[in-house]
Amino acid sequence: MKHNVCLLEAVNLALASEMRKDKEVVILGEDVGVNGGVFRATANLRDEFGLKRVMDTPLAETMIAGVSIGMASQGLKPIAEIQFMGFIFPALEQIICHAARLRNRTRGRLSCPLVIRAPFGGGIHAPEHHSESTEALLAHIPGLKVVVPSSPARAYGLLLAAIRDPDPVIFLEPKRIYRSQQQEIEDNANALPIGSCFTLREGSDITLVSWGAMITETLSAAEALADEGVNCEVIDVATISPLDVETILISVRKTGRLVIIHEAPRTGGVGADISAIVAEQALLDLQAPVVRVTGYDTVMPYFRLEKHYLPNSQDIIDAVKQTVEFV
Amino acid sequence: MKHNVCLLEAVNLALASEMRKDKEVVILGEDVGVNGGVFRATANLRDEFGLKRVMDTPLAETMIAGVSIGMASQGLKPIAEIQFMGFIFPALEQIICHAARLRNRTRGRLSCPLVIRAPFGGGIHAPEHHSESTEALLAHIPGLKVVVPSSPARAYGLLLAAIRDPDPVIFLEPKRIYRSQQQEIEDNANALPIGSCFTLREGSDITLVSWGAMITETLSAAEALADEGVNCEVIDVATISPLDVETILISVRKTGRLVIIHEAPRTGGVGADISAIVAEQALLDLQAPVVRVTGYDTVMPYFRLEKHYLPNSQDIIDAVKQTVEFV
Amino acid sequence: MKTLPPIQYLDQEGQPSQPCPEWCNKPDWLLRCYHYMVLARQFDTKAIALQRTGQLGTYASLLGSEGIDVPVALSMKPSDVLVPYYRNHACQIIRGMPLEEAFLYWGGDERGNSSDQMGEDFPNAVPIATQSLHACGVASAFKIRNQKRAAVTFIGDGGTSKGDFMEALNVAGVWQLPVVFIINNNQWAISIPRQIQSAVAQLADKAVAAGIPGIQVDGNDPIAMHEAINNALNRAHEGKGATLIEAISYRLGDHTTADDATRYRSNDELKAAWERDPIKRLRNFLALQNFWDESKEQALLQETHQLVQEAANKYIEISPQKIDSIFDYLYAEPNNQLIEQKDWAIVKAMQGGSHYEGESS
Amino acid sequence: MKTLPPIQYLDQEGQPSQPCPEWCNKPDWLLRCYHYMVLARQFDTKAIALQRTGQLGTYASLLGSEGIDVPVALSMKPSDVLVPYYRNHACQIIRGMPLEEAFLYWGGDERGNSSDQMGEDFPNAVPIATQSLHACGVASAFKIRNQKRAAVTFIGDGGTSKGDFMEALNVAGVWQLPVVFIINNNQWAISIPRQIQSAVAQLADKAVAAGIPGIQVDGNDPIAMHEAINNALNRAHEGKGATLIEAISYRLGDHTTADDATRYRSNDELKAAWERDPIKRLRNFLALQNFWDESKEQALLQETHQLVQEAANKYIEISPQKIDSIFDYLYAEPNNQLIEQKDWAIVKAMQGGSHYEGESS
Ligand SMILES: Cc1ncc(C[n+]2csc(CCOP(=O)(O)OP(=O)(O)O)c2C)c(N)n1
Ligand SMILES: Cc1ncc(C[n+]2csc(CCOP(=O)(O)OP(=O)(O)O)c2C)c(N)n1
Ligand SMILES: [Mg+2]
Ligand SMILES: [Mg+2]
Repeated sequence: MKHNVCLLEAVNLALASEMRKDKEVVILGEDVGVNGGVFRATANLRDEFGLKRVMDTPLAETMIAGVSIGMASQGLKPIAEIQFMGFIFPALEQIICHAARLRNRTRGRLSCPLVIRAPFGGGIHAPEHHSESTEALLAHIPGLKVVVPSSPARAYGLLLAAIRDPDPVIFLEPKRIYRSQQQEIEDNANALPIGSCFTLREGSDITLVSWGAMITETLSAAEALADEGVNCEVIDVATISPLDVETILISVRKTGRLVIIHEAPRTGGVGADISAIVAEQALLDLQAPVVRVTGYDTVMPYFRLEKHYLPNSQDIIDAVKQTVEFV
Repeated sequence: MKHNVCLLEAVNLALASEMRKDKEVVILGEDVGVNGGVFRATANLRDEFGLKRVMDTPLAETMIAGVSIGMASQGLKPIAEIQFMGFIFPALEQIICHAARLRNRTRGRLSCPLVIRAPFGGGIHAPEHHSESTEALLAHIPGLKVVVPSSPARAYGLLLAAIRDPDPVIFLEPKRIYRSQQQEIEDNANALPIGSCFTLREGSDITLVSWGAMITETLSAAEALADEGVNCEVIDVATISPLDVETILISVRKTGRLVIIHEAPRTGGVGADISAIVAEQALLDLQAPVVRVTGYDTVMPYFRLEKHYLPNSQDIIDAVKQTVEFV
Repeated sequence: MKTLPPIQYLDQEGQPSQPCPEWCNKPDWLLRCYHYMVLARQFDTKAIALQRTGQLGTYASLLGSEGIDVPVALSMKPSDVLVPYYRNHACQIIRGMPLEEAFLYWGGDERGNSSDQMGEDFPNAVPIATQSLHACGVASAFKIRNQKRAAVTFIGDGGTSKGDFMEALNVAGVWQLPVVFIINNNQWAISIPRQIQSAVAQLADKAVAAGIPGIQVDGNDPIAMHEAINNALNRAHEGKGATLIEAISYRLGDHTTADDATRYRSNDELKAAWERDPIKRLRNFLALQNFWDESKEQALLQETHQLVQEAANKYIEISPQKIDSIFDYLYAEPNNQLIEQKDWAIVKAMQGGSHYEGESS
Repeated sequence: MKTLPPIQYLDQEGQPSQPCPEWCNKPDWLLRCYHYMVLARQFDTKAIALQRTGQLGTYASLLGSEGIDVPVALSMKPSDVLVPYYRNHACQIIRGMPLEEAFLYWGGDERGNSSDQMGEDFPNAVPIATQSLHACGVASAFKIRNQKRAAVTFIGDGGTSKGDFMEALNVAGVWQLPVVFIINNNQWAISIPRQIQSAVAQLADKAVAAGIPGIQVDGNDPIAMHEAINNALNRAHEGKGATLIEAISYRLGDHTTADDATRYRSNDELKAAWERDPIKRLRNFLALQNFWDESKEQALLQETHQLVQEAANKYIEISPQKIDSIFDYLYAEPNNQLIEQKDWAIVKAMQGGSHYEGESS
């Protein structure tokens, strides 16, 4: 069956689809039940799957993570919602010390097939702590996978893959584009691969690498640049960890130029990793220094000034021009 | 007065010195009182400064961080000890959401002059969770400073600076070298600057950048390489955040080659940042790709195998040779 | 555990359900309290209107908390410190936060936390329960310095499930800290009703786990709240340690302007809650005591409406912060990277500006 | 809160302080219990000896917890799940963990968590209190699947101050989970005595905050522990929800082999605690019942000593894990970077090996 859906609805579709197929899948989190989630990502699931599979929890993120790990050790496949990524910090001890390690610690005797979903990123004029992009913290933790969809179809396919993954997956949903784009998708239970980039646009002059809501800005920059004769290859990283280094390297070897775009603060962002890997492994192919277009090394400002914090397509265009003009 | 002390004793000396000078300095943490800390970093302080200034806390890291923030908002200068860095995770919500933001959030009306000390790193055959190096998580957080001493003198001087700093400083102590080196230091209350690298050895062939316990391995590699005619410049980053980019760039512009050494997992480590910045800002000066010698993207193994995880001086020597031989 | 009913002096019609304290025979405090309760509600109405017309961000309504926040603010000494959650604008305003700065906060501008009039009070805490520990830290500073001051901190019913709240109670108990914890039990945490948060008989019983006194109070009864907070503050000021007050109220509005409570709760429940409205209750009592009449009511409504309107106008006219402000308050001294990034941001905001030409040095 | 003394059947001399349950007239359970308590203590002695001679890593002694762990393990069904902290080796061994694998864990080898005989039991949790939530998750799975099983989890007295422990009690209460929380209140958290952790009258009262029953038991009295754990497990199996048991014991050894308790506690206190030794107590009771004599004692000591010695020998002979093992269990499927890094590590461990030549591709 085809559905014309936005990213948020695609998430809902994937959840419902997998819950129908697999009785071990359960959902837990704050307001995920009757309310269907503050963004409505879990809308109607409680009605369809009942109280035992869609659980409203007390308000305690540490608990949500810890209980999910216990459930997962028993072979359930919990999907925990953290209401906003800015509230994931209390869950980090459980995620880092246990979810990421249970399989390794027990040499595979126990495992932790869970998904933690959280909306992330800025641009929706939200209150403080509702606009963070701290994916880099999670990407640094061995034992986790970190996935970020940037379109309805990828949200659907990657979420299915995350749920089926035998290991813990952090699934970060760019809330700024939750509703901005409709896409026709088939509710066919087909997963997309975790650990692979998606090349959204082919080009020969320069490689643009990004993820999440920044893909929208990146694509529109690429569009504008095409009019000026600059052909950008646009890569959606999609899986922040483990990185699909190969696809990026192949592209950069072809174009010789790279701009990386992310919302998170520059220092210690995932962009640093990509930039480092490319320079280390393709130094002689680089025809210009890699440029990172990122958030600043500041706290995300309250929303009146957030547009000054967030990279936009003009920033990307400027960075691309600087890079292609480098000789 | 001169003291011949190890790094651990230098920490103790700095704490005592500043507590004598500044009545607002207080210490809190698990076992910091009668016991003087599980490593003895706070030994004898409770006797000298009393119960009100050296506080044994209940066992709760979130609480330790949150209470410290409240104290700091009142102008006290709390020094909180997290017993091992592997137990800092429950404190992250407070550190990230509040310590790092209180000044910014209130436009300077309130501030947060606190220090969080934690022993970190592997190599002492400790149980699980007692050997982590997760400095990159903290370095990614705007509003924090992250400092790592690598000698008794730098421990003394940098800890004094950290306590006097008007903003929150995470002070990570490489426990593997807590007792390995004695140094004559003057207990003269002189601080060393936060935010500056220390060039420990001058050289012209290649730049080695490291911090913490890896400095020992790096220096001994440099020594061995000198015998073979390779002159290494060795830079102790010392302040992980904010990075002293200038000193590193100047050195790399001179040597044209760079090896970065850290214990933490490779992906998302602070080494990625340094590698990226150097390649971005000194691309044309680089005569070889930057090489990172790091921990693997795995959980730190239990101690029987930890030596296979930790970079050692031979690894550094190998990497340097590869780099200097690159043409 | 035997569970007593919440402490109450006025029933929902404003009739004394037990003899009121002496001071209730004089109008002073009661009228001040009523004044601020009405002011708070006017502020709330205006804030929602501003939000609906795109002039304010997501806003957390204070509707139904007036009977808690106003008595608390009136009982606190200026030297005490308020450590709020995000629904204590009434309390903040009485403690000196200018009305326009309250708007400013909800309008997405950090200057809403910056006013000198806020003294040493904490700004709003958005991450649930984190503030409870700050209050303990503030109270620790008071205790270490032998100051006769107290920290007062609020939390929602949902927030009591979060571990750090319990850590705060625990340290306050064992360190005998001068802190008052107030739970605004408005029965809902977004869509989660109180009974889904915890099987504890009453939230006040969470105090047992920390060895501190916990009491349940009718939070729609300002007289009961006054008594409770005063006793707790006295205990704190006298060095007797912490108190937990569970104030029973009802969230009369949506969780925030981003929420739609009709999705998860019944109109009947809401209607019944309006019967317990703290403002109506105090007004009835004032009338009963002959302290109040319709003309005073009209005058008060007009006065408070005007105050709020003027503040809203001021708010709307305040020019935005400069871009510099994103960078200038992060540290006491900015580092080089930050200075460079500030330059980029300023250039980027200029018509036609691009910071990339100068970057690779 | 009225505080009752801990539940006790045997006084410290092993004399009944109240009539013992019926089953104590038969030797079966009592002898099994005694056997394992002695075995556990032999294991402990050996582990400390191995540590002192550099053959084991930092080790957390179980000395003084035998009266808690052994009855718990004997009461649990195989289908129940144990979620230990780091001081429950006695419990783990009885549930099937081979002795040599217990050594292996403390010898710094992950295979100490891997044995099939551990079933679905969790491995040791080093980060304090985190395990309490895993137990709730396991119990949630049982409940969701309508299984008649329970999770049993331990924590120290110090651990009860950490917020996640309270979050666990809370969710166990509100979800009516089949879980038993056992506090091994051994009076010390490293150097921090019980009264510095919390002002709560007794740690069992923390259950009040979650609306679940909490009881205090003499943890040096295996009969009292047996009764308490059995009742709690029955409640759990019957779907009646969670129980908190505070078992009063004493940490007879240092915190771990890395600790020196003489720095912070008195010999007198320690001496008094040895008077309450659970092994001595049960032995006295067994003798009183004519179930035990000196020759049986000698035989048991010899038997357990030998078991432990054999296990230690096995442990010492086990060859280390291959370097591959650092990489092979992180994910079900390793990614490319990991495979590459594994290669580096293997090459690096070879005599003269360097992985750097091949790196920059
Ligand atoms: C740590 C954390 N988790 C989740 C949220 C999202 N959130 C904001 S308010 C709220 C409900 C709070 O309910 P309650 O504590 O009862 O306070 P009320 O809003 O009802 O006054 C939630 C879940 C948050 N702000 N912080
Ligand atoms: C989160 C965390 N913080 C600190 C530590 C360090 N630590 C290990 S054991 C311990 C004391 C625990 O005492 P208690 O809970 O009473 O258990 P006991 O060891 O006495 O059985 C501490 C502080 C830790 N393991 N985890
Ligand atoms: Mg509420
Ligand atoms: Mg203990």
